[in-house]
Parts: sequence; structure tokens; C-alpha cells
Amino acid sequence: MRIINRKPSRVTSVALTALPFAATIGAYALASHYRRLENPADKLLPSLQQMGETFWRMAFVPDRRSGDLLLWLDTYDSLWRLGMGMGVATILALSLGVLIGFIPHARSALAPYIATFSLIPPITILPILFIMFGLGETSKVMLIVIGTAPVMIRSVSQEVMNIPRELIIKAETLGASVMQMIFRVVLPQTLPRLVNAMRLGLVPAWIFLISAEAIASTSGLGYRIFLVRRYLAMDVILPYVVWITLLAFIIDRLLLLLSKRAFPWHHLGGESL
Amino acid sequence: MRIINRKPSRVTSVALTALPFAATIGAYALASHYRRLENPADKLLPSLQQMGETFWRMAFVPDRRSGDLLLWLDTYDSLWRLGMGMGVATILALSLGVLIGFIPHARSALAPYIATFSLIPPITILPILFIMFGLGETSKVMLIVIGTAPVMIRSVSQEVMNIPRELIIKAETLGASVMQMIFRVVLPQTLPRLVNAMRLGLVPAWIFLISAEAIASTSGLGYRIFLVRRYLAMDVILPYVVWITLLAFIIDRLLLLLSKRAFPWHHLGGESL
Amino acid sequence: MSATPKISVRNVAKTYGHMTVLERVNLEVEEGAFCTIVGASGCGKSTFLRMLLSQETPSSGRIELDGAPLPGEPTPDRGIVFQKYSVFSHLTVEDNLILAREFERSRLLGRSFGKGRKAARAEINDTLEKIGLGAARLKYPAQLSGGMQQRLAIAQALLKRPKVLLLDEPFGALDPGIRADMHELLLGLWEELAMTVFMVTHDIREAFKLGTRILVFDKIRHDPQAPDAYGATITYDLPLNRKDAGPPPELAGLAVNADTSTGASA
Amino acid sequence: MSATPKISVRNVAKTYGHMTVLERVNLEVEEGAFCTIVGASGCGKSTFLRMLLSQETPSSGRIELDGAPLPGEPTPDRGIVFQKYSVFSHLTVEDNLILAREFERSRLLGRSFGKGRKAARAEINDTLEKIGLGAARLKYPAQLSGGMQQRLAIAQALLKRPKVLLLDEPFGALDPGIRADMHELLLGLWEELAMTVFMVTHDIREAFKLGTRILVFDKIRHDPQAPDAYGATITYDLPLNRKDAGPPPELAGLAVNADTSTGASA
Amino acid sequence: ANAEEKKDFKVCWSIYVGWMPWGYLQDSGLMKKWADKYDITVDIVQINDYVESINQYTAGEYDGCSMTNMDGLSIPAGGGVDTTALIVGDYSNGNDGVVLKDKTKLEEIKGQNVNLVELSVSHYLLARALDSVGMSEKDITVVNTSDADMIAAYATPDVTAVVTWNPLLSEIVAQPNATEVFNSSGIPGEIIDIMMVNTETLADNPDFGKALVGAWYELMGIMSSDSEEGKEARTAMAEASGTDLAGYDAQLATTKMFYTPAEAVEFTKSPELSETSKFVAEFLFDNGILGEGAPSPEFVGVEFPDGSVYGDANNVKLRFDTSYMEMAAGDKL
Ligand SMILES: Nc1ncnc2c1ncn2[C@@H]1O[C@H](COP(=O)(O)OP(=O)(O)OP(=O)(O)O)[C@@H](O)[C@H]1O
Ligand SMILES: Nc1ncnc2c1ncn2[C@@H]1O[C@H](COP(=O)(O)OP(=O)(O)OP(=O)(O)O)[C@@H](O)[C@H]1O
Ligand SMILES: [Mg+2]
Ligand SMILES: [Mg+2]
Repeated sequence: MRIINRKPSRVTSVALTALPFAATIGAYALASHYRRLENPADKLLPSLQQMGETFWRMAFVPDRRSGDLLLWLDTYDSLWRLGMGMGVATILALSLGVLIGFIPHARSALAPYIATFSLIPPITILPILFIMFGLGETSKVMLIVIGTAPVMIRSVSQEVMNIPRELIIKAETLGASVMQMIFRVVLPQTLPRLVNAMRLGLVPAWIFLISAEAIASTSGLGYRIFLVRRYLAMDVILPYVVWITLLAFIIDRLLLLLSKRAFPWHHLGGESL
Repeated sequence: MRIINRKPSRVTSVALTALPFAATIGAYALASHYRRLENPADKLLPSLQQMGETFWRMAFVPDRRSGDLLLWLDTYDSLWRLGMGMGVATILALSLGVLIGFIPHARSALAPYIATFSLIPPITILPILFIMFGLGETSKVMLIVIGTAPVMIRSVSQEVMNIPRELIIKAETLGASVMQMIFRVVLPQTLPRLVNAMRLGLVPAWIFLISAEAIASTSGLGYRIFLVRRYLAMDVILPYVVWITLLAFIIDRLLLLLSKRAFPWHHLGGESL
Repeated sequence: MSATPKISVRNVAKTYGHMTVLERVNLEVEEGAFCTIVGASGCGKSTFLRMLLSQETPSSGRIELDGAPLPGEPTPDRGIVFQKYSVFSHLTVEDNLILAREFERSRLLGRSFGKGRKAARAEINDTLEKIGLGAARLKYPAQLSGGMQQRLAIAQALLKRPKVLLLDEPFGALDPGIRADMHELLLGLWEELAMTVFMVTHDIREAFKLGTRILVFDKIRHDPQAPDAYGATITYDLPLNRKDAGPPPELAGLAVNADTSTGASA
Repeated sequence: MSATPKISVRNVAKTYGHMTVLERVNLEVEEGAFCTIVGASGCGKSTFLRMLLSQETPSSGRIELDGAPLPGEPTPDRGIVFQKYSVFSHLTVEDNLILAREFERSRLLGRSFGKGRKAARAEINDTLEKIGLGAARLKYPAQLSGGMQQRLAIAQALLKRPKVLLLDEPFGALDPGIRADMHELLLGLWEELAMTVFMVTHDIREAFKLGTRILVFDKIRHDPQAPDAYGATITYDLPLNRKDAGPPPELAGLAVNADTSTGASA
Repeated sequence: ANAEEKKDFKVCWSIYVGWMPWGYLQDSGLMKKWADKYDITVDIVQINDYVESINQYTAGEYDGCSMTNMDGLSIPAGGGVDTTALIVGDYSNGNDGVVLKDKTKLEEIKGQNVNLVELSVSHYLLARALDSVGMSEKDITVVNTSDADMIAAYATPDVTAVVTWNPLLSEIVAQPNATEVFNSSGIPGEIIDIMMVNTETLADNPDFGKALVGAWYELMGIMSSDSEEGKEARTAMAEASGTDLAGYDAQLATTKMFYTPAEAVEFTKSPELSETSKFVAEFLFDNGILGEGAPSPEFVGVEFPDGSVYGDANNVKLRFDTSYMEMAAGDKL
């Protein structure tokens, strides 16, 4: 049988999935081992054990200065910011996306502007953003919004425009007003794709969260990484990166699950990643 | 007629498009004017004229220290890095995307790994990238690749999986081998979507380019912005941001044009943004 | 003609780029007519229906509805069943059918809840049985066979009880039994509501059985050098008498043609 | 039976989740047979074809091709025309038609250039004219009408000259004239190549005209409480004699049914 | 000017050995104690990014900000914001250094790529170091490298020379192949860490200055003592900067802290400060940092405690004012 028609069995599939992860960990352990053979005090690639210990300490030993469990404090603060930022970005993406995708006049007025706006790398105008939104939580949330919303808006409006014209016409012949079409046709058809846009948007959202926390903050995962970076404390940074990746992965899977639960009709066709 | 069926005329459309841009420039000019009333030497919001002069000087007056025309030097270096980064990312996206989307075994092995990888904020693992790729041009290009490729791979593989199964089956009944299907069905069906993925990928690519140039370099648009940020020279930063946005916009339009020229069949349906 | 015709088409032409699809189409249709449209595939029948729906505008000429220019956009007084059956993929069978009712009842969101929803769902029980989708009421369109989707699309359009109904090969994917049921359903509503119907079909017998008037589209001008230069127009426009035993003499050729194609066994 | 049958289906059933679509399907088909398949819409005809193509695997039972188990994937010896005509949207009409040839000639990339390409394009001139797409040879599928796309799909499958040809309502969107041409094209190739054909149709006349054997799919067991519990099977399996004037007596009921639906005018 | 009396003030600081007391002032409640005394509120805000903190101050978001004399002259003063050096906290005495990989003499830097934060005090230190051996920037190539990446950058083979500050400096010097060939103890008193405040705000609200100075020197007293309390304070500062007490004390060792107001006053009044300002202004001018409108290094005026001015007396934007520190020295707060 052709390779494209052969589905790996359950066991093979799990093994194949584990392979590159195992390879990465193995390669790291080796590189770390040899570096520490040369210089036992090497900080760049700490041993797995060392990282495990540090992670354990961050998670379960209260900080001497504040008495907090740093990992959980950082995680909570970061997730809160990420949630707010993604929430605002999602609302913007949905409302502006539908407007741009569905109403030609709104499209003329906003699409080029937002397309242009989405191309401005936010880090270049940080000083202006900080002046506009202050250095508190707002600016961090806004940086996430500015970093993710334009692309999300763009992709949602494209999805709205991709709704087969026949469906819109059908709704018109069934007597729907513009509002009704938005609520009963456009939104339901777009929502599963919005979830997809959110999943893609989470990648830059994390990046901007970490950048924002590195600039002005006193807690959060990005702050901690930034703080210990000046001592090259990779034994803190690497477990934090793994932790961030794990969190991001869980959020991603939750969104996929949400989409499958809430929009079963959307998943009747092929698989999705 | 319903607003969704009314298309703005050519003139209205141009006016609507110009409106938000004009409003932004107007708002800026006003804010700048009032700030400079208070402090004539204000650096945060320089006047439009001042920015124009600075831009002119960057573009056409040789630098005192090096004798270079800074703008063109920076632009050339940055575009070179961006091009290399996007080139590598595109090749990766296409090859891995087809592999993952088309071959179930490759999907099992690579999809979760790349999905996980795409969630790692690259700035957090810079030190490791430095050991792997040094501090020269390679590391800058690689940062762009790492920042854009995973998402592009993900979206290309999803597009490959979205190719109607009927077409693949049809090709099989016409006697195609796996290679032939890749070259005659999968690639052509995917290419226009790859161009789209590239257009979306350019947004993070610029961000990572600028971050990369902030790390260690002696030229480039991002380098200049970070350098003059040390003395809040917004009269350099803002025109540079506009310039970057313009470059990004031109590249975006060129890609859209390329797609329309090279894949006319893909654009027979609705409009695209 | 004394009364205003329901629909009048005056010298309409339609071109796509350099290609003329339809030209010099003239037609007056009185209220309550059942026009069946036949013609070679690719000659512009679907395009003609799309213009009647205001989905496309004629490149030249004019279409009038009740004596006034056709509205510039689709309106609820003209229903449509597309050639590629399009139903709402995010709604179950029953929700597809109650949608029009919901649009009427809930002006803002177009969505009913609780009791209203239940009542609306009860109202369509009959229809569901008639189109044979009673058992599939909770399925999504992607879970239905082609013919089932087509029946759903027809029922959805009929439930809105439009004044003008446009049907583009609505029965193509149906088996004879179901097709006969659908014919009955359609004819029943047509008589009851005095709808004006335009139906494209490739089945000449069906055209004769259902129509009160048959419109044949064909190209009469040809330029071998430029096959796209001329479009099709209405070449025959004949009234049909349901009680007739066979096609009128003018269409004998067509009917023979139809016989060849659908089997000489009869 | 002396020779191995071309295809034998043994006690095949197919379920989707809790729903049984087909059950207890048994069939032996000799080489060169032209089987037409009829049945109510949604009863599993397309599903049956998909299993013959190896696009789906039976939930139970076995299918054999030339005495050996059916390959686990579609192969070039079985051609298909899908119900929703699917041609390659990125290729023009002529490139769609030469694709199979290109796959044969250029083993690696499946793409011919220059002369080879020109020659391949010349080879299909005849076919293009026969299916009436000569003027549209440079168009993309999205620029064609429904019927034109369907003709293209049929021609594409026929050009590969498969040993077994599976057709799912191939002539649904065609007008009678074109349909007759396509019948001729198909029958000509069938005789020439001794193909084994399975064709789903809703047109009983067409089924009688073309087939050497007719298979009727229907549900015989019903459970009103659980409409999905039982599936359809082959209820009639009759040889047809082309020279017969009408359907065999066993199918009189069916034929009458067909008459009701396609017009009593004949 | 438009006299603006206000009650609520905000100052910002970023993580650096000499500025860690600012964070501790806020956390320990010392600042609140002093602010209450003058019936005002002072909010001390930590900003991780040093440049961003100065930018925010320059844009008017904060009333005061900790920065070096050089950055005070280039950013706020150069940007027309009249700024007063309220608390001269310390100067770098080995906290900034030039490090070569596999080389041991400063002269050997010739022809190399030197990684540093361009236009920062590191750049200034390098210029002064090159000066001391008769070279200039033309003899080397400066590669702008972000401070956060400096240690990792040094670990790569391409990087052979860096100029940086603590704690990065001590991390790099700890590498086996690294030699510190020049440091700021070679130019004592030239890299000064200062709490800068807006001159107008200070003039309109002297209580603001008094509260800051009072709180600062109370903490200096605690911090410099060998008592339990002092140790506790230093430990807290150490952890806030991401290290431990030993690490922090090591950084303090290369910093000349002015633990008493008298020392600070004496340093600020010394004539060398004027000389330093000239070096700095020339360095800034040579690198185009004073802006295109600047016709000469003397474009921005710097006023010293004795009333003398370096540069344009009509455009004085940076003022060294010892009056508040003298109040602290005289216990008049
Ligand atoms: N958007 C379009 N752009 C260009 N040409 C088009 C477009 N839509 C239709 N055509 C052309 O117009 C002609 C008429 O198409 P139409 O779909 O109306 O035919 P039809 O009579 O409905 O055929 P069928 O019976 O096969 O459905 C065709 O030749 C088609 O190629
Ligand atoms: N992927 C699927 N998942 C669930 N049910 C399915 C799926 N595909 C088909 N079915 C169900 O299987 C039954 C048979 O479908 P099939 O398409 O084979 O019917 P058919 O006989 O070809 O009908 P038609 O004449 O309308 O094309 C239908 O009731 C349909 O709802
Ligand atoms: Mg049509
Ligand atoms: Mg079917």
C-alpha cells in the first residue's frame, strides 16, 4: 500500500510521536554532559537533574524574601495577562472581522488600515505605547492585543469573505435582515475558524507577553526569565521555557477540544491538526 | 438595498480608505503640536517636518562617522536577512508541510513536535541559539526562521490535509505514484495557500528581524531603531517605522500579485484581502 | 396583455469578460405560471436564474418584477434552490427548516428559544415526513447523502412560500420514488400559493409533466472563429397543456432526442 | 461457475457509528458486465461504490477482485466518477485530460514538457470534441457550468481505460442531447475494452438502456423505533437483455414508478 | 513657570547594584514613612528596562528616575527636560570593565570586534580606555549587543572582546579564558549613578525632594552598618536583583557608594565633576547623540553647585544641586 494510505497503529503512532521529543532531550543531555566535563561550573547547559531541582524549588519552596511560591505566582500573573489580552483581541477580531468581511463600506474603510497596522512591529513603538497606556497592567495587556489582534482580524475577515455567497443569498431569500444574517449565518460559520485564529494567535501572544513582562513588571514568567538572564541562570530559564510551552500546549488543546464540542458540524470532514 | 449588497463607488472607496490614515496623521500632528508648545525640545512626538528632515538626512546625507547613506545601508541589510529567513522558512514550510499533511506516519512523528516547538517563545532560548548558530548573520536568519517557520509549517500542513480526499483518490485511480501526486496535485493545490501563509508569516518575520538586529549587529533597520532608542530619537524611529511598514506593505502586495499571476484558478472565486 | 406580467425580461444580455453567455432574451411571464427551462449544458440557464434572483445584474437590458425594476438584491419574495444544493452546514436538518420562521419571529437575533423553538420544530414535522428526512432531523448536512441534502434545500425554499420560486435542477440527485413525492409537494404548494415558478431541468418528461410553459435556451448564432462571441437566447417558448398526451408538434425533435437519451425501452 | 468472477462481494455490511447503511450484500459480477444500480436516495449506493474503490473498507464481509482480496487502496485499474464531479481545479480542461498520460510517461514528476506535452494535447483533441468542450479547452473548472464539469470528469476517467469503472450518477447534470453522446462514448469504450462497469443512476430508463444487469438496493428490514438499526441490501439482481422492448416482468412495478416520475407523456 | 503644587509623586528605577535601595525603600515602608512626614505620597516604580525608564521620565510620566550622569545629559537634558541631580548615590569603581578573551593587554584590542551596548556608559568607558593607550574607536569595530544577551554572547566563539557592567561583568570575568584589561576604577568618578528629578517639579514642591533624600540617607545608614538590620536589607536587595548576599556584596565592593550625604556633597562640589562633564559632552557630541541641532558639545548647559556652568549658559538643562543633600548632612529634614 502507498505510504499515504497507511495509517500508523496506535502503538506506532505513540512511539513516532515520542521519538523527536526523546531525541531532543537526549541531545541536550549529551551536549550538557560534555560541556560540564570541560567546565563543571558551566551555566549554559545545566544538567537535567539540576533543572529539576531548581524547578522544584521554584514551585514548592516559598521564596525567602516574599514567602511566595514563585512559579505559581508568576504563572497566575502571566496567565491573567494573557487571558485579558487574548480576550480583548478575540472580541476585536470577531467584531471588526465580521464588519470588514461582511460590509463592503467597512471593508473599504478599515481593511487597508488594519492591514497596514498589522505590519508595524509593535516593539518599535514601545515608548509611545507605554506613554499611551502607562506602565501598569494595561500596557502589558495592550501590547498583547496590539501584537495579536491585527492578524486575527485579518484572518477572521478573510474567513467571513470565504463564506459561500450562496449561503448569504439563501439567507436573504429566507427574509433575513443584516443583523439576523450576522447572528445566524456569519457568526456560526465563522466561530470555529475564530477558534483556529485564536490558536494561531496564541503564539505571538506569548511572545508579546514575555516581552512586555521583560520591560515593566515585577512578576510573571517573562519577568523571571528576564531577571535571571543577567546571571545566565539557565537552570531557571529552561524549566520555565518548558513550563511555558506546556501551558501553551494545554491551552491549544483545550481550544481544539472546545471547537470540537461546540462546533461538531465543522469537524465532520477531515482531521485537523 | 442592504448595506452588505452596496458596493462603495471608486471615489467613495478611496475616500473611505484614506480616512483612518488621515485621522491618524491628524491626531499625531495635534498631539505633537501641543506637546511641543509645552517643551519645544520634546523628543517623544517630533513634528512631521522634523521627521521629514531627519528622514531626508538618513537617506541622502552621508553619515558623519562612516560616510554611509544610513537608510539604504540599513534597508539593504535588513531585507537581505528577511529574504534569507523567509526563504528558509518557506522551504521548510513547504517540504515539512507536505510531509506532515500528506503522509500519516510523518504526521504522527512530526506534527506534535512542531506544534510544541511553535509554542516556544524564541527569545527565551536565545543563549542556546547562540551556541548553535553563533552570533553572526546565521543566528539572525535562524531567529527569523524559528519565529516564522513552525506556524507556517502548521498552516501548510493543515492546507494539505484540507485538499478534498476525492482529488487524491482520483489521482490514484489515474495511476499516480506518491511523488507524482505530490508534484502534480498536492503542491499545485497548496502553493497559493503557501503564498498566503508567507504573507501572514511576514508579520512575525519582521518582528523577529528587528529583535534579532537588536541582539548583536552593526547595521539594519532594527539596529538603528534600538540604537537611537537610547536617546529617545523618535524623529528617527518614527520615520523608520513608517518605512518598515511601507516595505512590508509592498512585499505583501507583491506576494498577492504573484499569487494572482501564478495561480489564476485560485482567484476565480471571491475576493481576497 | 391587460394585467402587468409578474416578470418581464426585456432584451437582456449577459457577458463574462469577452464571453457572451446570453443575448437578446425577451420574456413576459404572468403570475402563477410554471415555466420549465431546458437547454444544452453550459448555455446559460443557471445564469438566467441568477439574474432573476438579482444575484447577478444583466450586462444590458432590463428585468421587471410586477412592473417595477427588479430589486437590486435577493429578497424573500423570490426563493431559490441552487444547482449545487447549498444548505447551512452549521445547522441540523430541523434547524435548517425552521430558520426562515425564526427570522420572521425574532426580529433582532433571528433566533428563537425554549417554547418558541419547540413550537417551530413541531410545525415542520409534516414537511420532514413528506421529504423523507424524519429520521435524519438531528443530522448535519455533511452526514446526509447527496439526494437528502437536495431534498432539504427544496423544502427549505418551499417553507418560506415565496411568490416567485427559482429551481436549478432541483431533482437531479433523487430517485424516481422520492422524485414523484417531491413533484407532488411542489405542485401542491404551487397551486395553493399561486407561485410563479422557474425550473431548470434536463429531464424533458419532467419539463412537460410539471410546466405550464416551456422555455428552450439555445445558441442560434455561431462564429466558428470565435465560439464565445455569441450567446444563447430563448429559441422556443411554448405553452403546455397538462392534459396533452405528448409534446406539441414543434418539440417533436426535442422529445425524440430525449427518448434516445433516456432509453428506447419505453 | 467456471471462471473466477471479476468482482465478488461476500456478505458485506457497512456501518457508520450506530447506523447500519448496508448489510448482507452478496454479489458476483463477471468480467465485462455493465451493472446499473438504482435505489432510494440515501440508501447506500455511493457507499457501495466507495467500497468497491477501496476508499472505504467494509465493516464486515469481504470483497474480491479477480479472486484476490481487493487492494487496500484505490488503484489505476478501477476508475471513478464521483457524484459531486471532482476535477482538478488547478488544471485547465486539457491539462485535466492529459494528466493520466503524463503520470504514465514521466515516472518521477508526472509532468511532460515541450514536445511531449504538445503531443499529449493533440491526442485528446478527439475526446474534447466528443464531449463538447473543444472551445473550453483552456478554461479552468471554476469557469465551467455544472454539466461541463461533469463531462470533463467522465472523460478524465474514461481516458485512463480502467478495467473496472465506477460511475456515481454521472449524467445527472447533462441535457438529453449531450447525454446521448456521452452514452455512446461510454458504450463504445465498454465494448472495446471489455470494461466491467458499475453505474448508479436515478433514471430507470437509462439503467435499462445501458445495463446488462440491474441491481436494486433497498431496505427490507425496518424497525420503526430505531430507523438506523437495519441497512439496505440488494433486493433485485436481474440480467437485462438490450433487445428487450421493456423491463422484465419482475420490475414492472419499478418501471411504472419511473414512469410516474419522469412524465406520463411517453 | 506654571507653579504646580501636587501631592502625589512617582519615581522610577531599574535593577542595578547602586539603585537596589530604591526598591527596598518602597517594600520596607521607609519611603511611606518619610512621605507621610511631608504629607505627600511617593510611589517608587521598578522598570526592568533601563532605557525605557529614562524614556518614560523624559516623556513626563515620572517625576524622577535613577540614571547615570551621561544618560541624564543625553536623554532628558538633551530632550529639553530641565533635570536636577538630587541624590548623587555612587560612582562606578570597577563596576564597568573591558574584557578580552584569550588576550591579557588592553593594547591587543586593536582590530577586534568589541561587543557592547552602543552609546551606553560601556561605550564611554571603551572610548576612555582607548584614549588611555593612544587609540581611538577607528581602531576597533563596535558591535551593538543587548545587555541581556551579553553573557550568552561571550560564550560564542565569534565574540572576543566585550565591555559591560555588573553583574554581567563578574559572570564573564569568571570564565576561564577572560581577562579584565580595563575597568572604571581607571576613570574614578566619571560614571556616576544619580537620582534625577524634574527641576520644575522640585522647585514647586521642595517637600518631594526632602522626602526622597531623607528616606534615602536613612536607608544608607542602615545598609552600611554591619548590624542584623543592615544585612537583612542587603539580603533583600540581593534577592530582588536575582542573586544572593555574597554576590551582591561583591558588586558593592566595586561600587563607590556615598553612604553619607556629606561624602556625596563633597564629591559633587569637587572641580573634577566639571572636567567629567566635558568628557561626557564631547563623547556624546562625537557620536551624534546630542541631536542634529547641536552645533557643538557645549550646546546643552550643565550647572554645578557653585553656580558655574559648562556649555551654553542660556540652555542649562542639567543641574547638580547639593542643597537637599546638605540638608540631610545637616540633619535639617
Ligand atoms: N463567473 C463566471 N466567469 C466566467 N464565465 C462564467 C462564469 N459563470 C458562468 N460562466 C460561463 O457561462 C456559461 C453559462 O453557465 P451556466 O452555469 O449559466 O450554464 P447552465 O446553462 O446552467 O449549464 P448546466 O446545465 O451545465 O448547469 C458557461 O459557459 C460558463 O463557462
Ligand atoms: N461519513 C459519514 N458519516 C455518517 N453517515 C454517513 C457518512 N457518509 C454517508 N452516511 C450516511 O450513509 C447513508 C448512505 O449514504 P450514500 O451517500 O451512500 O447514499 P446514496 O445511496 O448514494 O444516496 P444518493 O442517491 O442521495 O446519493 C446516508 O444515510 C448518509 O447519511
Ligand atoms: Mg446550471
Ligand atoms: Mg450517492
